[in-house]
Parts: sequence; structure tokens; C-alpha cells
Amino acid sequence: MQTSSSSAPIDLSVQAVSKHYTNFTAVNQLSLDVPKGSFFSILGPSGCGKTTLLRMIAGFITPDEGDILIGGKSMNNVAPNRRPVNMVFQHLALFPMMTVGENVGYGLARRGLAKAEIQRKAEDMLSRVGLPGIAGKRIDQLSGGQKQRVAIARSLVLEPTLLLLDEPLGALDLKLREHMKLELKQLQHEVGTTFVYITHDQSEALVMSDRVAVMNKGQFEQVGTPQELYYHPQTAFVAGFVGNNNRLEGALSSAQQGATAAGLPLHATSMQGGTSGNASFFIRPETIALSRNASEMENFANQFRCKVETLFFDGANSTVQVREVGSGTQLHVALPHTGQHADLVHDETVHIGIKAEHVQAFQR
Amino acid sequence: MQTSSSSAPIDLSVQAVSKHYTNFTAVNQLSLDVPKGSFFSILGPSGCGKTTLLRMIAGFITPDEGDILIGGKSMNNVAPNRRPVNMVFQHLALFPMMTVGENVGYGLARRGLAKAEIQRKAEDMLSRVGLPGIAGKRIDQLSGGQKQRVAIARSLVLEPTLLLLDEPLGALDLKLREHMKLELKQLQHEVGTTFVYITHDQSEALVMSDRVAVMNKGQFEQVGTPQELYYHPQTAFVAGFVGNNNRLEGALSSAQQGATAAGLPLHATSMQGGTSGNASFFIRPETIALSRNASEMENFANQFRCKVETLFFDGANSTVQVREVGSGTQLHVALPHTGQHADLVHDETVHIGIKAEHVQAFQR
Amino acid sequence: DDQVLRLLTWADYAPQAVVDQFKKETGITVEVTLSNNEEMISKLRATGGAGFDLVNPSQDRITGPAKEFGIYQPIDLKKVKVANFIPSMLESTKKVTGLDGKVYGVPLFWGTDGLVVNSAKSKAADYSDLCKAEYAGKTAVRLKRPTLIGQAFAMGKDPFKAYANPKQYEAIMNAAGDKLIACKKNLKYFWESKDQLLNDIRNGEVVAAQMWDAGGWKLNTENAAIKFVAPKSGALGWVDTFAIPSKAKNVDAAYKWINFISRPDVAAKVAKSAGSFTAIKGAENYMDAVMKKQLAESFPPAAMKNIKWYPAIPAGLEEIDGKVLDKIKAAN
Amino acid sequence: MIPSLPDSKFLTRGRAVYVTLFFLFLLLPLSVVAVFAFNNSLFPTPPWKGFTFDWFIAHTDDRTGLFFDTALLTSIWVSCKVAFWVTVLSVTIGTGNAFLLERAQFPGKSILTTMMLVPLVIPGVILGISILSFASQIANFAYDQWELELEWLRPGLPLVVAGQFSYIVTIATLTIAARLKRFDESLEEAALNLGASRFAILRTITLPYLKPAIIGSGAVAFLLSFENFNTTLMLVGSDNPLTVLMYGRMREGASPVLNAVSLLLMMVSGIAVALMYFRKPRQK
Amino acid sequence: MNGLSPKKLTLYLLLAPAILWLLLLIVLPHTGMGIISLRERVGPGEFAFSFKQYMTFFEEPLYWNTFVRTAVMSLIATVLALVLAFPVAWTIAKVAKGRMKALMLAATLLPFWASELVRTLGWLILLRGSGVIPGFFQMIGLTNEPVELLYHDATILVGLVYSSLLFMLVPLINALETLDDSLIEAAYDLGGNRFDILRRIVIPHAAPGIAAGCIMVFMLTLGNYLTPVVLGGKSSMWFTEQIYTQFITRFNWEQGAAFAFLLLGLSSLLVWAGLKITGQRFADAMRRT
Ligand SMILES: Nc1ncnc2c1ncn2[C@@H]1O[C@H](COP(=O)(O)OP(=O)(O)OP(=O)(O)O)[C@@H](O)[C@H]1O
Ligand SMILES: Nc1ncnc2c1ncn2[C@@H]1O[C@H](COP(=O)(O)OP(=O)(O)OP(=O)(O)O)[C@@H](O)[C@H]1O
Ligand SMILES: [Mg+2]
Ligand SMILES: [Mg+2]
Repeated sequence: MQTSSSSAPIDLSVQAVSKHYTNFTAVNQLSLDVPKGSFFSILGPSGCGKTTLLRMIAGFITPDEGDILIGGKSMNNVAPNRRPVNMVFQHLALFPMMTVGENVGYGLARRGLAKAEIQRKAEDMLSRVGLPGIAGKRIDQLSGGQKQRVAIARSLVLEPTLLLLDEPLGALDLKLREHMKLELKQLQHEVGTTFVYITHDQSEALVMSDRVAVMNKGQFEQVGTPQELYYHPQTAFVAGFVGNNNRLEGALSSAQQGATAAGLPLHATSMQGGTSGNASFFIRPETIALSRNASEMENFANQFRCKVETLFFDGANSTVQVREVGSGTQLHVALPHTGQHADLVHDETVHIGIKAEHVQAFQR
Repeated sequence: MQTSSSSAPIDLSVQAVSKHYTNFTAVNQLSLDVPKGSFFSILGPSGCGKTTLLRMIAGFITPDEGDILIGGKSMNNVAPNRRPVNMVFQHLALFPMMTVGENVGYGLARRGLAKAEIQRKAEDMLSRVGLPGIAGKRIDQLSGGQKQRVAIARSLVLEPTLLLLDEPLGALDLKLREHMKLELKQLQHEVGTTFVYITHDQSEALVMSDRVAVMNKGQFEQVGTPQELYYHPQTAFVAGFVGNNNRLEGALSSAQQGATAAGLPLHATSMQGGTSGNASFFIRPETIALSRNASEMENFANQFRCKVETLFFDGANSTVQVREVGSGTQLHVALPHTGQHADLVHDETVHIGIKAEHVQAFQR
Repeated sequence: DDQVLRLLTWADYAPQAVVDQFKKETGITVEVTLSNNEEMISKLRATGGAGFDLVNPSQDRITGPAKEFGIYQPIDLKKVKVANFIPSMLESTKKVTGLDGKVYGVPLFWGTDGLVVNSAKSKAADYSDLCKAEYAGKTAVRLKRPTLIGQAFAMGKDPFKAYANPKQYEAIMNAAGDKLIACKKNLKYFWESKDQLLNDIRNGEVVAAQMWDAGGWKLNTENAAIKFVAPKSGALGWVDTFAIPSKAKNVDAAYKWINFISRPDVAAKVAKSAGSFTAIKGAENYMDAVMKKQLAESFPPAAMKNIKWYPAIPAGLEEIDGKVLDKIKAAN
Repeated sequence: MIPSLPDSKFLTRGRAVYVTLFFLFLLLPLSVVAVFAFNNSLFPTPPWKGFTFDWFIAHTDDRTGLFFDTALLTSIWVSCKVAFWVTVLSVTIGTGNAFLLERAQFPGKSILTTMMLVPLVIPGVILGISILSFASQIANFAYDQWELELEWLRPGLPLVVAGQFSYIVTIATLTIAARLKRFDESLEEAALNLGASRFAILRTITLPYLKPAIIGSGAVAFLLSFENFNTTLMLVGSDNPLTVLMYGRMREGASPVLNAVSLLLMMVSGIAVALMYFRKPRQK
Repeated sequence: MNGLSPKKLTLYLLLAPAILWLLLLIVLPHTGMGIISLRERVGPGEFAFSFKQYMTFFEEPLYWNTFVRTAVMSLIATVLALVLAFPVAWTIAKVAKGRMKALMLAATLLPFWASELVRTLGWLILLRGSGVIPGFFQMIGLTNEPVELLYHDATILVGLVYSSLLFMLVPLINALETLDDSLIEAAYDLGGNRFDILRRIVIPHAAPGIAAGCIMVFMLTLGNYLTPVVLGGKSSMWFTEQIYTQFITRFNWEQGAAFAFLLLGLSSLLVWAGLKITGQRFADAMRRT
């Protein structure tokens, strides 16, 4: 994985594209390059313009400004049914009046292929998505995950340059979603088609993608690998949106020194040029060390005494909510995988330590 | 929390209750005691009979056998509208033709309280669930989380002995669900009403409950605190259903010695009396130590050389899928919170170590 | 209740002014339902003679249904001011509507079926002229039995004489039917509503049509070129009567209405509205001069004598007519 | 096709033109009727002879305006009475039927369900005639046997109401059942759980939920009844509803009063619909 | 087991009016009519069992001609209504948005706020020889003389189609509205053209609505009385008119009842055939109207 290198040819290039609605700009001067064969995600909160962008790429919405190039060719004035892209819709849009095989073969039939050929290709593709021999079933006989895969097969069988996916896991239930997440990534890896994937679920984006663009209010906040986004967010928005985070509002007095509004002094890495002024501090729950023993915290730049408020036991994902005694600041702390501290009780005193490099500050 | 002690009075007692449908037993000779003031969850896969059980408690279904006692009184022949229990429905069942205030006041009005009294109580209750001043709104003006709380308020205002909740978070989206999970736990803590909570999401059950009953095919497999279930599952079903787990099929040759069918030798703690024969082995991803360096694994009873297959980067919840070189066994390994190993690449060789106590074996 | 008279009658036989006057004089409200001969019988048949207190069927349509369906009750002539009626008309109606020694109708209006002709555009003088090619697409008849009867007379046959002999009658009617089928191309339509026809004659779309006299004279007042012409083979004369349904609830009011209408002054009013002639003595004194003139013009004495009055129809004959009419309608 | 698919100008224009023509086609006959209500002529037909309000307000020998035409006004009142009863009956029994269809289980339910739909496919004339002949037979029988005159079985308003009801109730049933089908039964369970009795649930939850369908089907029932001609024609006695009276006038002596009353009706139902239509968003 | 449980009681209370309605107003009257149709008048007020009425129908070409004619015209009217209404239903359901959509919906309902009589009166004013449209033709010099537009079969069709459009539009709109736009987009995205999408996606999806609309329109035209009688010409026989004539002007209830039964049979048969061909079920289709 992470095979995408900047030298790979660019399959999709979005160039300064905008879409304005009456007194509302859904997509604002947005540019984007997706290299061939990569899994590219666009991650953003509801209403930020993701679908609008994707539908412009597919051709269902005409951009007001800018250009979209697919495989190097401008898509201006190319109708959706002539573009070398296919789309997997949020609610899949499988044709309920056709069998699975007819669904998968639909695009091929439109290209005028022979019946036998269509059937062979469709069954081939179904096998590749792990559903051999279901071509004869009706759509309503499939489970959610199967539908998912049929929808993808229906698009992939046309061998598009680009596959667009609009939150295709949104309608699935939790367990299935976890499962499909892993499966989808593997599928993309196998077929090698370029995927452009939309989601508002950061976990999906992180797990599956080679690169992720974080979108907010019609613009990209940051584009990078999942690791870059997670460990080196460039903006407060990205820090807050990608992964869980404790967010504390306060001010910086120098580049690496500050305090929250409630009076908690913090040593931080200042991420943006500025050295003082109002700032938001972000501390990931899993970077906070916790112990019943104050002495274990000696090496940490930030050391606080806290009272346990609530333990949220969830096996490997357990967290504890603590309150710093001096300022009353609430913090979420992830408990280690070892199961240590799963026995914390309400009102117990604990000590926490946070390295300065794990306190990320963004000027407001 | 974990305040429930076995000395607290029993609010709900289900005694050998069964429900048979034509050629199908939905609930089978099931018994259960819920102490006053506790948060009790029933966790089980879809179709295991959870809803059937809950509806028998509420009185919508008549048990074929057994007795249900609430607050010590048998509920045989007590109509649903006369039982001291209230229920929060899966899809909430808020009355769309009434305002929030009318919804919350509905039960009070049926008891014949005066208008002013109803209004006062309803607004009180709404404040307690954190929604002061919305009594006049229409239901469709509320967000998902607000509806959730209104549904709970509507039941709590009647001061039931027992509040039954049937997967009330099922319909919410991911983020909100995470949030409501924490909130619901706190709410129960504050009001002190006994909650009986149904879910098929193990994380919900673990995080919120004082005690959890794991249900399967109409019967309980294990009842215990979340920690007990997670760390000391009594059956293979519980080990597999609660928390993520690597499941390997094989056989035990002695009480603590065995091998998978693919030939991977394992040192294990045998959980059940038996000493040899077919067995399932469970290894939690977070108990597996991983290193690029074989020497770091020396202290582990089980040591394996593996190839990295896929890295699923998800911040603090990242996992890696590896394949043991000798037997080809696939294993999921959780990566440490520190972000170490987030840079693993495909086909890299790694070494993993597992303590014998973390390999749980169940006879089949 | 006693204060309501339910009247089933032809359009114009109960003008609003007369109804108002009746109400003022007697306190009885008249509920008018408009109808025609066939529908009157159907209605009463369905009600078994209930639902109405008084009807105005033509005299030839009384004894048949009375016998078959029992929908009429005999008239108590003692309650009718017989002196108001023209004796000859009363006598002939008594004869035609008499059954088992009882009388079922008293006359109200009489009139004729003939031709309305726009003399500026047509010289039609008999029913058969409607089929002349020169008037193609500009003539009209009703698809009803009077049309058949008229055609039959125009062909020189006497269907009335054949009433007693269904076989012979059927032959006559079939012949008339064939004539009309041949004529069909010439017709603009079979007219259904009086209004439709009057309008089309008015604006010249129709130049000659079979119709009853009142319509013709009405048009004549508007446009002198339009005339009612008694056909050479004879106009068909009908008499509309008062008859009382067998289960009438307010028989008293029915007699009151009969006696009210048969007052010469009232009769004249109704006559004016209907454009027909009454069987009431002295009504002509109140009558419009124009109408008298029109009558004289349409009916020279010879034509008057040549009027063929409908005898009572024996039950079952109408089935024969019906089939012929259907055949005409279906023919191309 | 749909807005998100690019259509050629030709297609878009073509569709606009077609739709415009279509609505012209729909509105043309009605507007002519409306316009000719003001024709200063004795006949409801061209030529246009100038503008007048006579056909609403005149009260002279040869012109009786709508507001003085007692027969017309009476018939409107008769129609209203009939429509009222048909509406009340259809909606009440329709509501019961809806519960029967959606909630009850009993042997023969599928037969009953199909039977309930049958009136929709019986031509109105036949419906009228069959009810007429059936009622007459019973009435004649009662009369012949016991000299008992069952007047309500004779042509007249009770039969008209019965005839219209016999198929309008199907429509009401379908409308209300459709809404009841979408009713989430857990709402009733929730109410029961909150201590409501069966009756209280019906009163406070189920019926309020059905209210829009009940009102809607009531309005439709009223309109259908008011407009009905085919069935009514067969069943009327001496009281004429408006449609039957208008038919009689059309055949025997139409005047622009017919246009005037049509215009009035169009306006009344237009206003009624507009009121319902504009109130809806606010309710919602 | 003595006394009724409340549940049973409720069931009976609900069943009673439904059964009374169906029995007294539908089943028995039609059975009665069936009986009437099977007798023959042998004398004044005397009747005997006979198939004569049905024999007459089959022996008399006039009657079955009318019968066939009515059915054929109704079918044509149904197809016309479908073809005319479909683009409009599509526009309302899929293209128009917001206010425009509401307005168009209201406009489709407009004609049906006025009674059938009013609509027919409108057509009379428009089409008669001296009417508005012939006058217009003359004015623009299309014809020299007024043309008679009334009294043709085509006129009847116009009137019938006009009267039944609503009943086609509403189920069509309902059916099309439930068609998810993304299905069309998906088909288009996969390379389908308009015709193909119509054939493979839209029509199969809308089939129940189409069936419902067609049944409604067909039944309404077949059973229509007013329009064919008022707008029809000298040869235009309509079967309901025939029934009316038998009952009302011929006093021949026996024959009329037989005709009524034949019409019922015809309509049931055609509806059944239509449903069979399109694979729909009666109850499903009717519930959509
Ligand atoms: N036709 C339109 N007219 C006006 N505004 C629109 C229109 N379509 C979308 N918008 C607005 O544009 C914004 C972006 O919409 P878009 O559907 O692209 O969001 P999204 O990121 O896909 O959100 P979600 O995750 O909820 O699907 C939204 O605020 C939406 O309200
Ligand atoms: N009325 C019924 N007749 C027959 N079987 C039924 C009936 N109701 C429920 N069942 C069966 O009983 C079993 C238990 O149903 P129940 O609704 O209690 O499951 P559940 O645990 O709540 O599942 P879920 O998580 O999907 O809601 C299911 O297998 C279901 O199919
Ligand atoms: Mg979107
Ligand atoms: Mg359940």
C-alpha cells in the first residue's frame, strides 16, 4: 500500500472548480490531483460540499468555474454517460427490477456487447467481489454487504478510469461497516482502479485511503496521508475532526508555553508561526499517560493531579474521564491495551502526564 | 459506579420464563435478577430473543411459562398499562402530532393530573435530561439526540420502578451514538432508576452497564460485569461476541498445550475443565506484542515470525493484519497507542509474542 | 307533508311565476321535476307509483303503463272542475285514458309534431323532404317513435291503424326505419335536447327539422323566416294530461293544482310559457295575438283536420319501435 | 429527463411547450364556461353579445339570475345535504373499514378486501340501476305483502345517498387505510406503556394521526358526491341534486345561468382547496 | 366462552357495517339484477325464466357492435390518456420543483373541482358549429364555413380523455415520485440513453401506477354516460346508453339487466387480462389510485 507516488500519472485533476448556489457557495475554488491507482478519500462534515464535488466529477452538476480533467482530458461538455468514470451511489441505486446479473451487465449491454459475453463478464466480476454464482438472485434477496459489493461490481465491470463512491457504507449497520471497510480496501488493492471515496467518517477515511483530503465549507483544509493528518494536522479543524481529541481553549504566551482559559498551564508544540495570542490546544486521549503514582510522571512536561469521574470500560478502547483538580478541566484519557487501570473507581486520585510534543496548539 | 451489590433489593426478577412460537423457541427458560438502581444490559446478536424478553417484561407479550416479578409483585395478568415499568422504543415512538411537552406529559395526563401540574413536571423532567425550555417545540424540529432524550424523559417522568430500553441508539448515526452512549450512562447515574437496556452492540453494553447478560438463542451464556465478560469469558460465544478477537480452530493436547488446525502450536490457558480434544482459541488483538526485533519477544510463551499483510491505520485504533510464516495463519494485531509501528509496510517481516494467559481455549 | 306538491312534468309546464302564484293562493309549495314521457313512466315504475303527486304524461302513454305497472290511480272527476275544460277534448281524453270504466287522465295541453323550416333556405313540406340531398347535413330529427310514425304517414301508411296488429305494425315500422337509415347521411344529427336544435336553427346550421309546434313558433317570433309547417301527410297530434300516480301522498294538492291550472287566466300563462294550446275553455281569450296568428298560419283548416291524434299505445309495441330505433342509430 | 442530466435545449423547450399546451387543454373548457357566464345572451353559447352580470343577479321575465333561481338554489342545497350524509357515512364506515383491513385478522379477510375494491370498477350507471331495482323489488314486496309503503326504498334522496355511498366509501377506506398502514404501531404500544387505556389511545393517538386522511377523504367524498351524475341520475326522486337539474336544463332549456352556477362552484371548490393547500405548510 | 371478549366484539362491530354495505348495496342488488336478467316477460306483470335477453344480445349485431365499439373506444381513450399524461406526470414528479410543482399539481386537479356536466358544457361551447374553436378557425382563415367539431367519434374521445386525465395523472405521479433519481443517474452513468432508461428502469418501476391509472381510466370511460351521449354523433352508440335506454325509455328491465351484466363481465375480463399481462395484482393496483 501507500503505493501512490507523485510520479504516477494523474487520473483525475480538478482545477480551481467552484459551484455557487443562490447565496451559497457549495464548492469554492477547489483543486485536486488523484494519481492513477490510488485510493483517495474526501473527508468532511455533513454539508461541506463533498457530494457536490463528486457529482461535478461524474457530470451530474456543471461547475460554475474551473475545469475537470479525467485521464488528462477536459470533461467540459462531456455528458455523464460518456465520461470514463463510474459512480457508486450512497444508497447504491441498484435496479430492483433486474436480477443481480442484469444489474452488473447493464452497462455492458448498453455498450452493445453480446449476451454471452455480458454474462461471462458479469459473472467474472461477481466472483472478483466475492459473490460467485448469485447472478440469478433478485436484489431484495441480498444482504446489505452483498448489495454493496454488487453495486461496486456493476461499476467496475465497465473498467472505468475512475470509480467514485459517495458514502457507500453509510447505510450499513455498525458491524457490517467495520467489515466492509477492510474488504473495500483490499478490493481496491486487487483491482487497481483509482477510487475517489467520500465519507464523513474519519475512521473509514483513515483505514482505507492512500491519501485523504479533509474538506470544510467547500474547501480543502489539508491533503495528505492518513498518518500525516493524524499526527501532523495543519489546522485546528483537522485536529478536531480526524481522530478523537481533547480540545481546550486558551492562549499562548510564547511559542511553546500557554494556558487554558480555566487556568491550566500547558507546554505545547506551536504548529503555526504565531507565538502568542488566543489558541486552541489539542491533546489526543491516547497520548496522555496515567498512573496512580505521581512519580511515574516525572519525565512529562505537563503533569497534573486529577480525580477520576467516569470509567468507560470498552476492552481495548476503554477511556476514563478525569477532572484536573486545580482548574477543573475535564480530559478524556485512553487506557492502555494491557487492561491496566480498568479498575479505576469514581473519585480516585490519579496523576496524568502529557509530553509537550503531544499538546498541539493552533492560533485562533 | 459498579454500585450494584448483591444486597440491594431486586427490582426485576424473571423466573424461568419461556416464549415459544410455532416451531421456534424465542426465549427459553430464562431467569434473571436486576438489583435496584443498576444499569443492566442484555447483549446478544440479532434474533436471539432480546426484544421478546423485554416485551414480556413490559407486558406486550404473555410468557408461555415462568413468572415475572417487578418490585416483588408478580406481573401475571397485569395489563401493560398498569405495570410500573416504562419503555423506550427502538424508534422512540414519540407522538408526532404532539409537542415535546405534550409527549412528556402524556402519561401524567392519563393519570388524570391537573394541567398545571403536568406542565410543571414535564418541564422539570426536560431540564433534568438537559433540554430546558423546549416543551413547545414540535417533534420534527428536534435533532436525533434530542429526540432520544425526550423519549427517555417521557418515560422517566412517570417515575417507573424500571425503565426498559430497546436498542434506543440503533437509529442514530455514528458520532451521535458515541456521544449518547456516555450521556445515557451519566443520566442513569443521576436519576438512579433501574435501567434494563437491550443492545447488540458490545461496546454500548460494556461502556454503560453495571452488569451485562450475554444472550444467545433465547438463553443467557454469561452474566457479569463488563470486565468479567471481557477478561474472563466463560464460553466461546462470549469470547467471540464481546470485544474483537482472533479466533483460531484447533485442538488441545493437554490442558495448556495445543495447536491450530493449520499447525500453529499454542500455549494457552484452558478455561474449561477439559484437557484435550477439539478447541477454539481466542487471542485479543491488543494482547499481541509486535516488534521488528525477534529478541524483544523472548519472554513470551508463544513467539511467531510473521509477514505484514495490511496496515489498517486508524490513529489510536490502528491494527495490522499479519500472516504467520510457518502455518499461514492470519492474525489481527492492535498497534500500541504510541503510534509506534504505524509505518509498517506490506511484506515486511515482524515478530509477535503472545503470553499463554492471553490465549483462551474453549472446548468445542 | 300537506304543503308540498311533487310535480313530475315537462319543462315549461310549471313556470316559476305560476308556481309562486299557486303558493300564494294555497300555501302549497310545488317541487318540480323535469322529465319526458319515457322517464315519467320509468320513474313511476321504479317507485311503484310513489314519489310524486301529479304527472303530465301524454294521453297515449297512460293506459299501457297503468295496466302493466299499476302506476296510476283513477281520476275522481268529481273533484275536477270539468266545466273548465273544452268538452270535446275532455271527452276524447276520457276515452283514450279510460281503462275498466275508470278514467286516468284529464287533458291539459295539446300540440303537434311537424316540421320547423327556415323558409329562406328550405322549402321542405313533408317529413320525406328532410331526406332531400339539397339539405344534406342541415336537417335533423329526433330518434324517437314520433319520427317513425311521421315517416310512416309520409310513406302513405297508417301505423295507428296497425296498433292492434303487432305483425303489421312491425312491418310498417321496419319500412319507416329503412327509410330513415337511407336518410341518415342527410341528417346533421339526431337531436336530443330542444335547446340544441333551436340554437342550430337560429344560427342557420339546421334549415329544416322535425319538431313540435311550440319550438317552431318560438323561433318564428325571433325570426319570421322560420316557420312551423304541418307536413302534408299530417301533423301528429298529442295531448298532455294530468294523471295521478297510484301512491301519491298529497292527492288533494294534486286536484288543487289541476283546478288551479285549468283556470283560463292561469292556463293562458302556462300556455305562453310552453308555447302550446290548452284544453281549457276561454284560455284563448287571454292568449297572445302572435300565437293565434302563428297557429292560423301553420294550420290552415285542411291541415287542422288532417292532424293524426295518437291513440293509446298497447303495451309491448314500444319494444318494436325500440329495436327499429336502435337499428337506425347503429346504421352507417 | 431529470434536472441533473443534461438535456438538449430542444428537449427542454419541447417539454415546456408540451406541458403548457397540456394545461391549456385542461383549462380551456372551464375558462370558456366561466367567460360565457357573463354573456349578454339568452343562450349559453357563442356568439358573444357583450358583458353582463344578469345571469347572477337579474330577476326579470326572461332572465332569472342565479341568485334568484330558486330551483337552482334549492338543488344546490339538496346536493349539499346529500354530500353531507355521504361524507359522514363514508368517513365513519371508511375509518372502521381501514381498521378492519390493516389491523384485524379474521377468516375470509382477503375476500372481503377484494370485495371492498369492487365498487370502484362497477360503472356508475350500473351501480345506480342495480340498487334502484333491488330497492324497488323489496319495496314492492313489502307493499304487496303487508301494504307497507317503504318510502325510503323508492327513488329519492335516501337512495341517492346509499348509491353514492356505496362506492365513495371504498375511496375513503383506501385513503384512510393507506395512512393507517404507515402508522407505526409502536406509538400505540408506547401510549399503552405510558398508562393509556385502549380507548384513550384511540382518542389521543390513533385518530389524531389519521386526522389528515380523514379530513382529506371527507373533502374528496364531499366533492365526489356533489359531482356525481351517473349513479344519481338513476336514483333521484322528486328532489333534484344540482347535477341532475343541470342535466335537465341542458337538454330542455339552457341559459347562461348554468355557466354562472358552474363558475360559482368552481370558485367555491377552488377557494376550499386553496385554503387547505395554504394551511398545510403551517400545520406541518 | 359465554359472552364476547372485547377484541371479538370490536371485530364484529367493525365487520357489521362493512358486510352490510357490501351485501345490501353491492352483492344483493347485483344478484337481483342477475335474476332479472334471466327472465322474460310473458304477459302483463308475468315473467318466466329464460336466456332470451342474452340470446338477443348475441343475435342482434347492433348490440354486440355497440359493445365492441364501447370497449375499443375505451381502450383507445385509455392509451391516449396514458400517452398524454405521462410526460406531464414526469414533469411534475421529476422535473418541477417547489412552487412550480405545487402549482402544476393544483392545475391538474382544477378540472375536477367542476362537475362532469360543467366540463361537457365547456366542450359544447368550444366545439359546436357556431362555437369558439370553429369561430377561431374561421377568423384566422383556416376554414371558410364553420366546421362542425361536435358529433364525431374523435370528439367523444377528446371528452373522455379529458375527463379521465386526472385519474391517470395521480397514480402516475405517485409512482414516478417514488422512483429514486439516483436510479436514473446510475443507469445514465452506466451508459444508458434516455429511451433505454425509460424502457428498462422507469416503466418497470412505474408499472403498478400505470396499471392503476389504466384500470381507473378504462373503467371510467367504459362506464361513462354523459360524455358520449352529449358529445357523440348520430351513430355513436355507447353501451351504458344502451343500458339506460333499455331501463328508462324501453321499460325493459330484463334486457337492461342482461346488458349491465355483460358490461360488468367485459370490464372485469379486460381488467383481469390487463393485470395478467402486466403482472400486477388487483388489490395492489387499486390501492394506488
Ligand atoms: N440545489 C441546491 N441549492 C442550494 N444549495 C444546495 C443545493 N444542493 C446542495 N446545496 C447545499 O450545498 C451544500 C453542500 O451539499 P453537499 O450535498 O455537497 O454536502 P455533503 O458534503 O455531501 O453533505 P452530506 O455529508 O450530508 O451528504 C449543503 O450545505 C447544501 O445545503
Ligand atoms: N410473532 C412471531 N412469530 C414467530 N417467530 C417470531 C415472532 N416474533 C419473533 N419471532 C422470532 O423470535 C426470535 C427473537 O426475536 P426478537 O425480536 O426477540 O429478536 P431480537 O433479539 O430482538 O433481535 P434484533 O436484535 O434483531 O431486534 C427471532 O428469530 C424472530 O424471528
Ligand atoms: Mg453527500
Ligand atoms: Mg429487537
